[in-house]
Amino acid sequence: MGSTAEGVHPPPLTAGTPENLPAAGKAVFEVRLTNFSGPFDLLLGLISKRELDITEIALAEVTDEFISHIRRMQAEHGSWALDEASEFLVVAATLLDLKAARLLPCGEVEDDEDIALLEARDLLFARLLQYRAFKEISRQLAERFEVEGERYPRDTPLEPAFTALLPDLIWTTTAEDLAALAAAALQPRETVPEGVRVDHLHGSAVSIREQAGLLEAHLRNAGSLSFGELTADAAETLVVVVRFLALLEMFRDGVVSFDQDEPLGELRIRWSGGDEPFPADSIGADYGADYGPESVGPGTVDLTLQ
Amino acid sequence: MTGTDLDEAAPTGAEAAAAEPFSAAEQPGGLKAALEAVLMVVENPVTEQELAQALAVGVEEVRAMLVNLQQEYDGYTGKGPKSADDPQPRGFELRNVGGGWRIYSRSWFAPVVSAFVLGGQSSRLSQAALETLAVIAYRQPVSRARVSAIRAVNVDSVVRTLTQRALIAAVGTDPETGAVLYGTTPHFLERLGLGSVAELPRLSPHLPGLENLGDYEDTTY
Amino acid sequence: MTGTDLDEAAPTGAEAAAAEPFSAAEQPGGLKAALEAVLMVVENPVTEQELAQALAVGVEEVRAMLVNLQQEYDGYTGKGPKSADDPQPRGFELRNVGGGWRIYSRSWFAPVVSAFVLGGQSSRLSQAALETLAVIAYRQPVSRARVSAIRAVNVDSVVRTLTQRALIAAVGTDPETGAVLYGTTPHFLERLGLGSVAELPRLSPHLPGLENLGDYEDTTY
Repeated sequence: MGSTAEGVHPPPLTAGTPENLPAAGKAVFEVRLTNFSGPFDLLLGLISKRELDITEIALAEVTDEFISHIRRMQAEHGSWALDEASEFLVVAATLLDLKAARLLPCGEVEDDEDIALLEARDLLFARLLQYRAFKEISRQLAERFEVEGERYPRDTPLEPAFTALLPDLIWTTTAEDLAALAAAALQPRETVPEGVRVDHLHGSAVSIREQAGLLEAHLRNAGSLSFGELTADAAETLVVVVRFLALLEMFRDGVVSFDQDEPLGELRIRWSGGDEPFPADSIGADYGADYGPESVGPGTVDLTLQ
Repeated sequence: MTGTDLDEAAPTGAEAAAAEPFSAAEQPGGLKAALEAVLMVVENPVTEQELAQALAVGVEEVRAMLVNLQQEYDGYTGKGPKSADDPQPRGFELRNVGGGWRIYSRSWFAPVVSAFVLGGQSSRLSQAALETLAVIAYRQPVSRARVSAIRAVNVDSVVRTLTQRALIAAVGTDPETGAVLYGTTPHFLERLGLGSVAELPRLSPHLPGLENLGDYEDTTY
Repeated sequence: MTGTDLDEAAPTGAEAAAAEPFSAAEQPGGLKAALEAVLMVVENPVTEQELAQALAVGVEEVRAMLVNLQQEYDGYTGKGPKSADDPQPRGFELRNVGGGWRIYSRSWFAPVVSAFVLGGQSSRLSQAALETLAVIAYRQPVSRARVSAIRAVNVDSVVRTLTQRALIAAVGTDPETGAVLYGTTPHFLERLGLGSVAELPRLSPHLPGLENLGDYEDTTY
């Protein structure tokens, strides 16, 4: 399992095909990773065409690059590129979801839970594709607006000869009526949002660090537990997934070891770290450091799995 | 001038007609010219039904005349090359868009015409507004919450902009949640040069292998 | 995000013209069609000087083409009876009114045109029109865009109705945006039985707890 995440990188892909290049004009966000370099849009394109495995993309690096990109834009233009930032946020969140789902076992499907997880993975994929589809369509709409904007409709005021024929207006409105109408119309309808809302992006947040701490305590007590036992008290699928991801992180750091007699058999987890407490803070490189109030909290994983 | 909010308006034209029957067909230029005369005063694309009513002829006949005029303006006389002169396109065209017919200046004269036409057409929509518009166009009738879910950002402000520009409008409310549902307007179609929503470019080429996307959405949000 | 929804786009036509000189004469239909394109869509009559400047030709040439077009629309081709078909007058005519040129519907079709125009007219103002009128009355002078923003719907068509009804009129232009500003007319005051706009009832009794209405507006638009 760990080898999937840490796998050997294939030769770097480069942005050879310009099919997804955004319109020229303003600086385009470029990603430079060990196995990919090119515009962010192209990265998405490759992932959605499954030419690049999402599990081989270090999202933390992409995020770091984006942060510096957007700071640069801010320095140049004196204002934050909110549109681009919110778009990045949604795509990155989806990629993170997708990556987490990809890391789950995908052997034979045994029970409903496995099916649910596989479906969730496809749904995330679909969400990404749908997002891209509307982006592409909006480009076409923009082109059409542009072309059609060169035709001007005949929209001339009616000739006086015809306006003179208008039927007399039946007027029953008083000045007070008008004042009431004006007051109602001038009433503020809704408050203007103060920032970019992200709550709809994320169902609920479960901290991977907290869960790691919990797992550590259980394992230190019992020495060895099955995955089923470790997740028996999880109230929702999300917690199960996060605990699994936490275990992967702990496995990487060598504080737990896995025993599994046969594929898809019972997974037993044993504490193999010393007496030193596991530094849960080390988790997070892949799950986003804290980038201010708009970002997801440090070390939290948000999976919208339904 | 939609004909929907007609109260007790007594059409004076009809009265005049009653006094002394007016036959457009007997005037120089005949019915086709009468049709042109009406097209001169329309403020929005006008339907074949409205035109047929104004001229007191059948819808089929009106449609045939409209197509005939359209070709004439485009420089096709339908009479073959019997004239020594090449038929020339006129500086304007008759188009069937947004559910009706209307006269427009030819796009290739935009550089000249734009100088005489005041504002309105010039400001472009932002990327965010365009994407929101795309989602609404393809998912209508749709609530703001659902558009937000697909776009994954708050769309309140862009929805307001699009409404002000008459590209979308509230078309109803969700029977379950009571949320306002939005759809595109005839003006949207007109601005895109489309006859109906069905003529929008297909979404499927951009969604490979996702035939049942509708199901996906319904279960997810 | 309100301010960012619209990019201040320069008209594409102008851009194209800047990139490479635009020659109307080289387009299909040539200069005469370019002239038609302008005449067909202008809101107000345009002078020969304005047309000559836009087309980059002399005033004399423009005048000759205008007369030529006028005759063509009237059914005279100026080529004698060489064609077997009688030249037919069109349903529109080119008129020189007060020094400016514009295309109008042909006068002898007035009965058809007025029947069509009046068919959609109401003798009562719609709720939408009344609300728009109220906003204009209390915020004048005000642009259409601002009224749209306050009412959160497009108001182009009701502003037109109100203008036709002489309840509002263009009273100036915004020095910054160049947008037309609207205000109410003496006829409006007459309808309400008021001597001046200052006699309009105060809004405050209708606005509970909205002391800083001005602030709201300034920050929102």
